[in-house]
Amino acid sequence: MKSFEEISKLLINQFPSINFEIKSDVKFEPYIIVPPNQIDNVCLFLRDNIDLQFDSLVNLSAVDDFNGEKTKDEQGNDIMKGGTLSLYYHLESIKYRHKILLRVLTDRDNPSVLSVTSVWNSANWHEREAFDLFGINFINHPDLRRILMPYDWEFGHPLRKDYQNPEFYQGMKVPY
Amino acid sequence: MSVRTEEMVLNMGPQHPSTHGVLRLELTLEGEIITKVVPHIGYLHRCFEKHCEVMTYPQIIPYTDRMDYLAAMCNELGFVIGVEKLLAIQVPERVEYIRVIMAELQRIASHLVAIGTYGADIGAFTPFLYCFRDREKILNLFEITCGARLLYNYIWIGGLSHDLHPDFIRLTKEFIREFKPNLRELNNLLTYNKIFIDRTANIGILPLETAINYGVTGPMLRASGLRWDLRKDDSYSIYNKFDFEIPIGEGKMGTIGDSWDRYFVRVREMEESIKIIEQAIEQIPDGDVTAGIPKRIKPVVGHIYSRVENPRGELGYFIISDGSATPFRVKVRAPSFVNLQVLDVLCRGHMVADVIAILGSVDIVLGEVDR
Amino acid sequence: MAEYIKNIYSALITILVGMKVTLRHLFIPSVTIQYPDVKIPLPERERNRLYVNMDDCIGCDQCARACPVNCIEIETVKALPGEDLGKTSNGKKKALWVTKFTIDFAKCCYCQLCVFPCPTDCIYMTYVYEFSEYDRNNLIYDFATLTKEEREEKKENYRRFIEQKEKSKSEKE
Amino acid sequence: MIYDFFYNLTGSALFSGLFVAIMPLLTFILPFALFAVLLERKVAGHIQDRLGPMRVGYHGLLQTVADIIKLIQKEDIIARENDKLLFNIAPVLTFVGSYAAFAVIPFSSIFLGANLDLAIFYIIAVTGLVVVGILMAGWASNNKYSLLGAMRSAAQIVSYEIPTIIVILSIVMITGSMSLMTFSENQTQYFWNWYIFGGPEFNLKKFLLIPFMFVGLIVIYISTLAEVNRTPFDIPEAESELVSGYHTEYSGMKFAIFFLAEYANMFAVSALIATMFFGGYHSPFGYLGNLLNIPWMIPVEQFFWFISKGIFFVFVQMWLRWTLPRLRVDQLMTVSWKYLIPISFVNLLIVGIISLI
Repeated sequence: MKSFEEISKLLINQFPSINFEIKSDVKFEPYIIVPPNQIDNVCLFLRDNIDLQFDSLVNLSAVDDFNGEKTKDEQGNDIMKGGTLSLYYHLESIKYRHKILLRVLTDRDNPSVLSVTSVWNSANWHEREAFDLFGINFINHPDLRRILMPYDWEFGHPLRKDYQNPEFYQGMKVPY
Repeated sequence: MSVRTEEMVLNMGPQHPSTHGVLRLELTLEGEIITKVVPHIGYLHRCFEKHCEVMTYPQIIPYTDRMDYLAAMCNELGFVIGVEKLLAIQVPERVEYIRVIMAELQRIASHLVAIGTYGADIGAFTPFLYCFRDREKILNLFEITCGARLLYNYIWIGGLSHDLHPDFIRLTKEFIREFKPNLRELNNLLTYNKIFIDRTANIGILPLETAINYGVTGPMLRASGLRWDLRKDDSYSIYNKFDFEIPIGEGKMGTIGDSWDRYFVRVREMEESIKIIEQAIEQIPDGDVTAGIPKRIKPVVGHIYSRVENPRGELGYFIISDGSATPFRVKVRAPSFVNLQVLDVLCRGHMVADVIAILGSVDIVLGEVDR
Repeated sequence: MAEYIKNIYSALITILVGMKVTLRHLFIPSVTIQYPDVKIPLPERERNRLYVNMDDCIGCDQCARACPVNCIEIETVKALPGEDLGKTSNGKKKALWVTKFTIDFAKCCYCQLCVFPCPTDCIYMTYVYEFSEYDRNNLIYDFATLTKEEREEKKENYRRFIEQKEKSKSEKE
Repeated sequence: MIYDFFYNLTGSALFSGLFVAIMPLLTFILPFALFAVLLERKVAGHIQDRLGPMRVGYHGLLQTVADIIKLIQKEDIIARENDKLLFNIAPVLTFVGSYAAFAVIPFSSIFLGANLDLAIFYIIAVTGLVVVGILMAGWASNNKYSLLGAMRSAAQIVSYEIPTIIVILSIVMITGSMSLMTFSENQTQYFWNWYIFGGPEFNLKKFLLIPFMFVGLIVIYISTLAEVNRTPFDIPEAESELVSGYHTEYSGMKFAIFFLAEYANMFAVSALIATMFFGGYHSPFGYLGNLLNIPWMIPVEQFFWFISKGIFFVFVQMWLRWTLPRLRVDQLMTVSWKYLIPISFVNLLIVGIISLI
C-alpha cells in the first residue's frame, strides 16, 4: 500500500528525462500530469513494476477544459480557439489496493495521445468513447471509430463545450 | 482434408428477443462455431453527460436513475455520495441505514431480473415468472416509501425525499420470510437442473488475468475467483457495520469463471443481501431524514471519483465542479459498458446458442452501456 | 462408465425435482389480478399525474425552475396597484396574474422535484395514471383559470400602466 | 370396422374409404387441437402462478376459437423470393404426416380406421413425412434463420427416430405382431395385464420384464418428445436464437396448419405410447358396461379411457415444457446417439432374451 508521494518519487527517478508535474495541493485527489507522448511507457512501467502493479485501469475520462480564448463565428455562437483537453487516468492495484490519478493535457485543436490499449484492454472502449465525444485521436489504437454516436456523424464531437447541434441528420430533424 | 467452410456473418439484434435491450452483435460464424463477435452499441445513447453540464445537482438525480434502470437506487447512491464528499457534509445515521437497506433491496431486485432473464434465454420460461413475482414485492416496498416503482429519485444530496413508511419494516420482514423458501425452490428448479448445467458449465470461461486486464468488475470478476467487492474493499457508507461474506466462483459445476459460476455468484449474493437487510432493520436508529438537505448546493472547485458496488459491477462518478450550481463535467464509469468488452473473448469457439447463454450471464443493461 | 451412469442419474433426478416444483405450483392460487375489472389500491405517496390548485398558486415559478425537463411553463402579469387578487388558503397575498400555466405530461418524468419547493403546496401528485392520449399535444395541460380575453386584457392594461408611468416620469424630468 | 360398416351401407368403396379418412379429422383432431391449445395455455398459466387466458368466454374457454378466427382472417403473406410451390406444400405435408397416423390408432374396439397388420410399421413410415415438410418449409422461406432451423430439426427428428423404432421393436417382439389392435387386445382388462407390468400371462417372464419395460417407456417418451419438437428439444422454434425457426415466414392459415400439425402429432405420439404400454383403450379396473350388462356401453367407456390416457401424456409433455430449459444442438445429438440408442439396444437385447424363456 503506497502513498501518493512514494509513487510519484518512484516515477520521477524511473523517468528522469520526463518532467512530471506533481499536483498534490488540489482538492480531494492529487494527480500527476504526464506528457501525451510518454503516457504508454509510464503506464507500462506502472503496471509491470513489482511493488506498484497497477493492473487495472478503473476509469479514463476526457474533459474539455475550455480554457482557450472565445471568439464569435459568423452565426454568432462562440467558437473556442486554443485551450486544452485533458484525460484523467484512474489506476488501481488490486494486489496492494493503492490508487493513482494521472492527467494528460493535449491542445484542443488537434488533440492526439498515445493509446494505452496495449497496456490495459479495458482502455479500448474508453478511448473510443473519448474519440467519439471529444475528438481525441489515439495513436496506434486497434480500431478507432465512433462508439456511441452513429458511425457517419460528421457534425463534430458532441461533448465539447462549443458543440452546435446540426439542423438535420439524414433527413431527420435533430432538435426534437 | 479440412472441410472449407465459408464464413457467414450473422447479425443478432438490435431488436433481438434476447439481447437485453438494443444491442447489435455481429457474429462471424464458421458453420455453427463463432470466430469473432463485434458488439455495436449506441442505440440507446441519451447523452447523460451532456445533460449534467446544464442541470443543477439535485436535478441530475432523476437522470442517474435512467442509466441502469434496473438498479436506480444504487445509481443515485453513487452520485449522491460523490456530491456529499464534494460538499464535505455528514449525513445523519438513520439516512445511512435506510440507504443501505434500499441499495440491498435494489440489488436483490436487479439480480432477480438477471437470473430470470438468464433462465428465459436458456429456454426455461417458468423461473422468469417466479423471479418477477418475488421482484414485485420489492417494488411494492419501494412504492409505499417513495411513490415510484422503477425510477425513484429517492436518495437526495444530504438525506432522503421521504422517511420510511410506517409499516415498511413489517412488510420487509414479511418479504424476507417469503423469499427464503422461494430462493431454495428456484435453486431446485433451475440452478441444479442437469440441462441448465450442461448449457452453462464450461461455457464462456473468463480467466482471472483477462478479467482484471479488461477492467471487469462485479459478479463477473468474483465468479473468476477474486474476492473483490467495493462494499468491503473500498467501504463507503456504513457497510463496515454489517458482517456478510463475498461469494466467489468455485467452479463447482465446471471450471472457475464459467457462465454457471457467474449465475451462481448472483444467487448467493442475494442471500448475503438478505443478511445485510436483516441486520440493518434491527439496528436502524431514529432521526429526521430531510433535515440535512442543503437549500442551495454550490460545491467548492475540485474533482472527486466516487464509486459504489452496483449489482453489475463498480459504478463510478468522476465529478468535476467549478464552484457553480451545475457540475463542470460528470463522467460515469458504467460497469456494463466495461463488462461488455469481454464478450468477444468469451464467445470465441462457442456456438450461436452459447452466445445467448454467455450474454445472459454477463448481464448487461443497455441504458448503462450507452448512457 | 461411472461418469456415464452418473450423468443419466443426475439428469433424471434433477428433472424430477424440477417437475415436483412446477407440479406444486399448479395448485398454488395465482398471484395475478384481472386488471381492468380489479385494480390494486395505490399507496398514498403514489406519484402519478400532477394537479395544480390554481387559486393557491402565486405564480412564483419555483416549480418551473426545479423541473429537470422544463416541462412547466408559467407566464405572469404584475397586478396593477389598485387590483385585489384575493388571498391563498394560507393567507399569502397574491400579486401576480397567472396568464399561462401549462404542464407537458409527455415530457414530465414524474420525479416530484416540483412538489417540494412550492411555498403554498398548490402543486401535488394525484392517483390518476390512466391518461394516455392518441395525440401528443393533448398531453399539454393548461391549468390557468383566466379566459383568453381576460389574458389579453390583463396584458393590455399592464402595458398601458407602464406607458403611463414612463410618460409621468419623462414629464417629471 | 368402420370401413365395412360404411361399405355395406353405401356400397361404393370410394365413398366409404373417403369417409373413413375424414372421420378421425372431423370427430377428433379438430376438437382435440382446439382443446389442447387452451389446455397448454391454462397449464402454463397455473404452473407460473398466473391464470392463463380468462377474457374470451367463461374462463377463456373460447380462446382457441378466437385464435383460429384471427388466423383465418389474417393475410397469407407469400414473399416474392419464396419458392411458391414448396412454400404452399410444406404445411400440408407436415399436417398429413401426423394426421395419417390416426388411421391405424384404435380408439376403442369398434372405432378403428383400418385394422392393418403392419400398423406400427405404417406409423413410423408416415411420420417420416413430417421431416420432408419441415425441410421444405425451411428451404422455401428463403431466409437464413429458417434454413438453419429446418436443418437442425431435420437432423433432430431423424436421429430420434432410431431409439423410437428400437423400443417399438422390443414391444413387437413380446406381442409377436405389429398390429396395434392385437397390442390392445393382449393387454386385457386389468392394469396388471398391461405391458408396462410385463404383459398378460402370469409367469416369471412377466416379472423379469417390468424393469425393462420402464426403461423402454422412458427412452421412447424422451425420443418422441424430440420428434414432436417439444421442450427440452424445441430447438427449431428456439425463440432466443433463431427467431422461431422454420415457420418464421408463415402467417395466417398456413401458420395455423403448422400449429395444428404440432398438436395432432403430440396426441398421435401419446396415443401410441398409451397403446403400447398402458393397454390402449382398456380400462384399468374393468368395465361398468359389464356390471350393468349394457353391451353398447363398453366401446364408449373404452373411447373415454383411451382419450384420458392420451390427454394425460399430452399433459406431461406440456408439464415438461414449462419446467425444463432447452438443449443445444450438439447436446441433443449426444443425448440421442450416446445415451438413448445404446440404452435402447441393450434393452432390446435383454427383452429378447427374456422373451425366449
